[in-house]
Amino acid sequence: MLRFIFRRLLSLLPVLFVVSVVIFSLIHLTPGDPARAILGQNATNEQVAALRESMGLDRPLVEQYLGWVGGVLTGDFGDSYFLRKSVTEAIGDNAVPTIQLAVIAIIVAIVLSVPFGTLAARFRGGRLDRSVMGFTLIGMTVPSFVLALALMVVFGLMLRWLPISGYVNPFEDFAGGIRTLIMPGIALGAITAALITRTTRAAVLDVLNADYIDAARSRGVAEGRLLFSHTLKNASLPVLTIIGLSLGGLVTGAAVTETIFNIPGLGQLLVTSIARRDYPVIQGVILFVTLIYLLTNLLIDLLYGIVDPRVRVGKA
Amino acid sequence: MAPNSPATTNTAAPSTTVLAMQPVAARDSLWRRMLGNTGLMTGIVVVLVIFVVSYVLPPLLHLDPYAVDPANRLAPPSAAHPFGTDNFGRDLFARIVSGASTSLLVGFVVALVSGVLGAIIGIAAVFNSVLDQVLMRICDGLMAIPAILLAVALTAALGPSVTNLVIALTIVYTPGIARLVRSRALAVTSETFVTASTMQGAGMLHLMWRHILPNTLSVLVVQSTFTFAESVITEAAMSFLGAGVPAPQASWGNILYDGKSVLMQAPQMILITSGFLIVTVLALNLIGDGLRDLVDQRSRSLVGKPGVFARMAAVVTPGRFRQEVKR
Amino acid sequence: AASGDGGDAAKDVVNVVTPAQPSTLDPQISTESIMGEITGSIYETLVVTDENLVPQPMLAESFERSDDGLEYTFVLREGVKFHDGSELTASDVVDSMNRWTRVSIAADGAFDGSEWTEVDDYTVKLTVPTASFLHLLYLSDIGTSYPAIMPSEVIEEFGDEPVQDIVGTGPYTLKEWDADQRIVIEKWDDYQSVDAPSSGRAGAKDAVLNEVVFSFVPDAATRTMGMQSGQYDVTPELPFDGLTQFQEDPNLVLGTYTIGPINLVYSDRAGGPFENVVNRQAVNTALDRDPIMLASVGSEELYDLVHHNMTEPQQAIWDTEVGKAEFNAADTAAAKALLAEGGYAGEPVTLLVTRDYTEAYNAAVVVAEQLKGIGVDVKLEALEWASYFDKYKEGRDEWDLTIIPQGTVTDPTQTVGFLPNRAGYYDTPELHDLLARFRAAPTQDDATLIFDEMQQYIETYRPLTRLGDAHNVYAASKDLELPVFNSHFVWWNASWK
Amino acid sequence: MHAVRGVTLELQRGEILAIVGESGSGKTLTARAALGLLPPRTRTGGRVLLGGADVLQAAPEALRSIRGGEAAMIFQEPSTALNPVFPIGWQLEEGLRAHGVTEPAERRRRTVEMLRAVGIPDPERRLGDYPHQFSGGQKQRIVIAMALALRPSVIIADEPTTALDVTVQAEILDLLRECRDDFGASIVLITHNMGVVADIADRVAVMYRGELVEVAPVDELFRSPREAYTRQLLAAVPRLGGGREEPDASPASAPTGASDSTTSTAVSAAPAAPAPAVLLDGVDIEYRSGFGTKPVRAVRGVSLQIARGEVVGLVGESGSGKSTIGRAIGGLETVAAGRLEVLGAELRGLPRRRLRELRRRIGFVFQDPAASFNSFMTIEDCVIEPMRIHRVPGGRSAHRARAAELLDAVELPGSYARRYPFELSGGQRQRVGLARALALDPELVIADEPTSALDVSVQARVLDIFTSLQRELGFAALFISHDLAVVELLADRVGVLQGGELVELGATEQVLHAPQHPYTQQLIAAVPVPDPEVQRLRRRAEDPGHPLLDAEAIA
Ligand SMILES: Nc1ncnc2c1ncn2[C@@H]1O[C@H](COP(=O)(O)OP(=O)(O)OP(=O)(O)O)[C@@H](O)[C@H]1O
Ligand SMILES: Nc1ncnc2c1ncn2[C@@H]1O[C@H](COP(=O)(O)OP(=O)(O)OP(=O)(O)O)[C@@H](O)[C@H]1O
Ligand SMILES: [Mg+2]
Ligand SMILES: [Mg+2]
Repeated sequence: MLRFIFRRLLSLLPVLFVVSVVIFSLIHLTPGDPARAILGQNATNEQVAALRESMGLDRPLVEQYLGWVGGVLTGDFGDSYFLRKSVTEAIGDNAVPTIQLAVIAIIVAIVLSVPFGTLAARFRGGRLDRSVMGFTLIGMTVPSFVLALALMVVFGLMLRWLPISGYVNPFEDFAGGIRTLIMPGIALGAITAALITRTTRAAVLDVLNADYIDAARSRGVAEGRLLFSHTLKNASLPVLTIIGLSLGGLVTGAAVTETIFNIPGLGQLLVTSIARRDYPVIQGVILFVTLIYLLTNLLIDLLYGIVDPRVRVGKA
Repeated sequence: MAPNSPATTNTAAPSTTVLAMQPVAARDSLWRRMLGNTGLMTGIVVVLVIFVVSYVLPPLLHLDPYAVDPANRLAPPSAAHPFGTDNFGRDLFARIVSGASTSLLVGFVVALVSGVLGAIIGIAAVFNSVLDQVLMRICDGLMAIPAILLAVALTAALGPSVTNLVIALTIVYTPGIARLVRSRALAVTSETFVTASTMQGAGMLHLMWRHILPNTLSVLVVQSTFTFAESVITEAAMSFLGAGVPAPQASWGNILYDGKSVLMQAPQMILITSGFLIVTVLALNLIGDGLRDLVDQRSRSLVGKPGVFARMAAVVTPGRFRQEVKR
Repeated sequence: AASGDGGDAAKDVVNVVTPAQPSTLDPQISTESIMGEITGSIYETLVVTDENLVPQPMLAESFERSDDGLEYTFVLREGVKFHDGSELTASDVVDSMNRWTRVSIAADGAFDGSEWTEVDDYTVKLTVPTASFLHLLYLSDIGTSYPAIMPSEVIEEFGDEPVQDIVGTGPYTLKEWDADQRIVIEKWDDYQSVDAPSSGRAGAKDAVLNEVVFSFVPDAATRTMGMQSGQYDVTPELPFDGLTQFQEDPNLVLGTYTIGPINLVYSDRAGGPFENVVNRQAVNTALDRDPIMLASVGSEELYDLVHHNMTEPQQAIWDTEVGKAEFNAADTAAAKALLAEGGYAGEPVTLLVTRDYTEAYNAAVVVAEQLKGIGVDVKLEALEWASYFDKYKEGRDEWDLTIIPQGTVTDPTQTVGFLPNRAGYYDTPELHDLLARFRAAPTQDDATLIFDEMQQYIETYRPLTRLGDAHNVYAASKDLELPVFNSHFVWWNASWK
Repeated sequence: MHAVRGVTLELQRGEILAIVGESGSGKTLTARAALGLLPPRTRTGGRVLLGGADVLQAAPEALRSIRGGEAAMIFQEPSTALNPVFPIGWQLEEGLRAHGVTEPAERRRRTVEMLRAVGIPDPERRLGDYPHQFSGGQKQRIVIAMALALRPSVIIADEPTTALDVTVQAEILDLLRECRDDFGASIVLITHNMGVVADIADRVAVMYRGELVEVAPVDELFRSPREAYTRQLLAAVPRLGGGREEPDASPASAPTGASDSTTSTAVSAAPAAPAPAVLLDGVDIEYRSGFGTKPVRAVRGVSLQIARGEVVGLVGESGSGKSTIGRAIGGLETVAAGRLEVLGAELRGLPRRRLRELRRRIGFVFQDPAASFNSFMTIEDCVIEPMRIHRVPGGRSAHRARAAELLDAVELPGSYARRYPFELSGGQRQRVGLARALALDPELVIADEPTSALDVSVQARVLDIFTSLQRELGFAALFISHDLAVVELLADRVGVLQGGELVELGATEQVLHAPQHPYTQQLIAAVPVPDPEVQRLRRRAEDPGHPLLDAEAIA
């Protein structure tokens, strides 16, 4: 077990290395110039060239890469061009709201979708199933920005219950923080919830007709327990996977929602950094996100073995 | 534990009286089973209609999705413009109808390609732990690369085109599907019937295709339809950045995106387009669910009445289907 | 608390919402208008304009121009303090102004060869190689890359790179900069006001508001809704369609101000169709500007059509009849004839545009349609800003037309058509000659005469076609007294009613 | 199509009613109907009264308390009746929890006791194990434990002892009897083992093609069966001591192996003969499961040789490693120590391609037929599958013809070809498994209890076919079975396995009639005789019952 985890953790290194190379090349492949972004559209070429030189952007790519990787290995991810702080700080600051948001969204999603997905599968074709499926259909197809705007109009403008945008850290001001996180949490959670609900339903349908369910029923196990404990565990591999993926996706995929609700999260940071070619931040954030993906997926892989004893990931 | 029916103790404990049971025989031919599956048929019909409409109507009605008329921008629905106009005064009906082909194309190709690739990767991964490690790490890495960056870089390298967009979106969606399929496949490979097939000397391909794939179909279908919807929407975000569908060309995603900034003035842009998208995705869902029912006879729960399609077919070809309809 | 509801308790805070933070607050370097909006009350300059656009002293107590126009003398006010507590002296001014001459775009050209020297602790002297009306104009203009005065220590520290220590002499100080979130400026209690009535940017600055909070909200819909809900009090830019939407809102006061011209720029790349001036003229003749501008800004109230190369508010100074008759011909038949004459044979034409500026993109869509109408095979290429700008600057061979919005400028030499290193690359000796003559015009009147000639140059060479001038909609809470001058809010004169 | 038609049955309190009948005659469906557990897509008519309440109409809540509480069912196929992702202890406790045993310690205690009662060794440790870690017979006993743990007043046992060796079977039958005697439970026992019927039943119901043809007290039925089908059934019962049909007809190539009658001597391969079909030499097999758990050594030092064309029977205690040996020969388990050669190839380190090629020549019948079919494939497809895999010439139509032929050989009507595995009865599925194993004319057949779910008449016919095919094709076979009579009928030699070790190996005659090892002797003594009177006498002669449920009874 420990050896497996250790091996997996070791295997993160080559992945991070490859990702860093890919990201570095991708970034430098894209047109656009941070120096020009800093100086604005009226800057002369000489000014831009001078700034590029002082930022080290005129050096050969390999040299720039090695310099960056060298820094990363010593824990120095460089400084942002625009944020007046180091990349580590920037990620640290922006990860907090993102993670809070992701956690809220994923909790909302799980709490809603796993039970509803399971019930929908159980009563397949029935009224409950159809309405749940209808909702998930909307959750899946309505773009998150539309949902976000609709929420804003209703709760921010018409009812005036919640602030339109902005972010307050709930650890500093709990009520205020929660108020700012509710709408983005719902907007983000909705699409995730739709996906998890559908996946749960599909996975539960796969096992619902198994004989062991009938057998457990014959022993008088209550339908609810039968569904939520017996069936669900058999169906949980895909469900766990989709939850893991969504969690990872929420960290980056939240960009649209974060932008709309103006939450200073990683997604927004990444998007704005890409727009203004803030190389160190882009690289740092992507490495961070890669790490998150790798770790959640490692966790999920471990959970597979716990949930389904027949599955042994990473063994021949 | 005492039996709780003391009164009847000595008479009958269980007494089976005149029991008759009729398992309903499966409908035989694939074609009949499809006809019997109303959801599947509805889905197919709807998708066909949308396809036909998007490819046939524009030339037929001489729809011009590009004709601008700024004086008439954001007009509500009227006789001249049944869906109203967009922020350039272009006819929304023409744009939605002709945008359908682009969106459907992008959505279908991405959903299909990433579905197929994801299924292959996910299933292949369960056969070999080294391969699994390599493939899954690659997927993890790919998942972290943001779609925007990929789009911008691809456009820079290859120029904007729908193909590049499809490539970028496929790269973005495949890893997730692969992981999901893998999770189901992992459980399936430990089933005895897979061992049984192995024991008959089945090769990897056979196992993948005949045993594991059908069993992962359910999650695959969910994920693919989701990918369809997502790529239709994401397509717009990418086009916004210059990757993908060239600017004035209509696509549902573009219309949604344009509609966002005039949500208050012209809600119909988002409402109508979303409506179309929902119907399409619904149809795809029906097809997906139906396909799943075709392979998985066991979970098919609805019996009895033949669907409308079976009845219609019975009317058209009376001899062949009468028997079934009666039953 | 900064992003509160506008607050009844603290009616001395104003919440401003804008799309993006400035990349730097260095007033001498940055060309972003939001920088000017924020730093305008932090930094001060030697001279500023009053409401009649006449230069008045600010940090200078008085100033004087020699008769030959080659020498300016500025006597500084005594006892003016920087936010860091140090006192303003001539050396600070000299260092600041010399740096400005080096790093600022605005000074480029007009201040070539000029030199600032310290006469005594409170007197500085500017010597210029040729007399020009431009000098005072630039010294008093506060918008982008303006001649703000900062302490010598700061300049020493940062040299020609963007400064990070924001230390000025104005009535507000930078209190907080939460990257990508907000910038807060705060009233500075030690401010030394001029003893003269307030007029334009000149005169007394008795700040009332305690704090101005600039929040950066990238999404337009969010900004609008934030304004509607009262979460924000002021926004310098509503989306264009906001005008019709909010005209009836009882809580908001709307206004417009010119943000600048939208130009269609031609690339004269070798082998391209627009290498030939006839084809450029053809396009110019073909365009029907009203629909273009209507699509661009969404409302007839938000654009004007100006036939010459300056924006509408400057009409008083720069008016010219040149080109007026031919302007906005919208004559497709003539255009087709011109195209035939120019030998355009239907080769594909790339119209480069960015979606990050809606007004440009929207105009481009209509322009493309109109060009198709005269038989030009236009392909629209819409890129995100950084890629767009890279291509616009470095990839001149990859596009034929581009539509680019421009901010308001102080004088014609700053407009795209007269920038030899920009846009269509019409870097001809004739242009240089014109520019040199223009810059050497000692007075405004002399310059106005040359402007006719310059305008004629545009008409003849057609490096660009002017589409129209866009106006921004700003909105403010109706409870707020908020003067606007020269497209900028005057924060020290703002107060809650 | 009617699966069950007009069945009327009554069960008295404290009575043991045996239902026998042809495979596929509707026994399981009838039993399931008693609890209202019908497969999807069935239509029912009639009534099922359980203690006065109609199960088919009952409200869900009432149904729930009936299920498990008043009536419990032991499912025919244990492998599919156990949830693979829960430890068996948890699953056992689930039933108790559902019926109001709230105290966790109490639940655990009863669980452990029940497991001990059904003879699972070391129950405390195995509570946390998952179903796949148990042998077929152990799973079956766990399922029995589950049903009995609830002390239901009606027990419906659907072939509860098919996977059990005779000694364990005897213990389970004792257990059932105890349930009746001590708690007054009524028992419906579905079985095809006439010995069991004779041993335990009070009354017998005979089903044929979905209809009840005869109900009679057990003595009467055995003495003077009324219906023709019943007579036929009784006549088909194989009896231990009946010997092989043609004892001397063993193929010439088969060495009688008389020298291997004891385990200690190592197998000495016949020098002149071609490589034996199977050669095990000091084989150890281990199961490893879970991170950091101790490996289970299921097979220890087994040496065994199967010559070409020879049928070796493997009998032994449930959980002694029979299936494990079978799986190892098929290359499904790796050998921890020793040498294992199959059809001349050393399995260890055999490249995948070669292994596949080898498997083409092996037919394998799995112990649990239900789990070994993909429920997405029709049974025709299942039978065709090996032909497809190995691209047997002739194309689809030839494959289908061959499948029809095979299905016919195992007594399945052609109309079943388009059915799905879950639409078959247990015995029918088992026959499909056999058909599939024979599809490619294998050189070696590993049959893991291939007839355990078949009634005697069908079994007789299937065995007939098996032997004639075997004679015709000359394949070697490892025949794992609990039914000593069947083994006697088929095998040239018999190996006896206990606790993972081969305790006896020799010619069938010798092992079954002159057993050397005490375990073998015990085994043979325990075989029930299909005659109620004889059984009663035998039982009386034995010790008067070792109350397995004693510990339980005190509680
Ligand atoms: N789900 C189903 N759908 C259709 N037919 C079924 C289904 N289940 C069982 N049958 C059919 O019903 C008949 C009775 O099945 P049942 O399982 O009761 O047989 P059985 O008497 O228990 O046989 P066995 O001894 O082989 O277990 C069989 O012919 C079988 O093919
Ligand atoms: N996957 C596994 N992990 C751990 N132990 C196992 C596993 N499979 C089987 N065993 C154990 O190995 C032993 C032998 O099992 P096997 O299936 O070979 O028994 P068997 O002789 O076929 O018994 P039966 O007659 O009951 O089918 C049993 O004690 C069982 O508990
Ligand atoms: Mg049965
Ligand atoms: Mg076994």
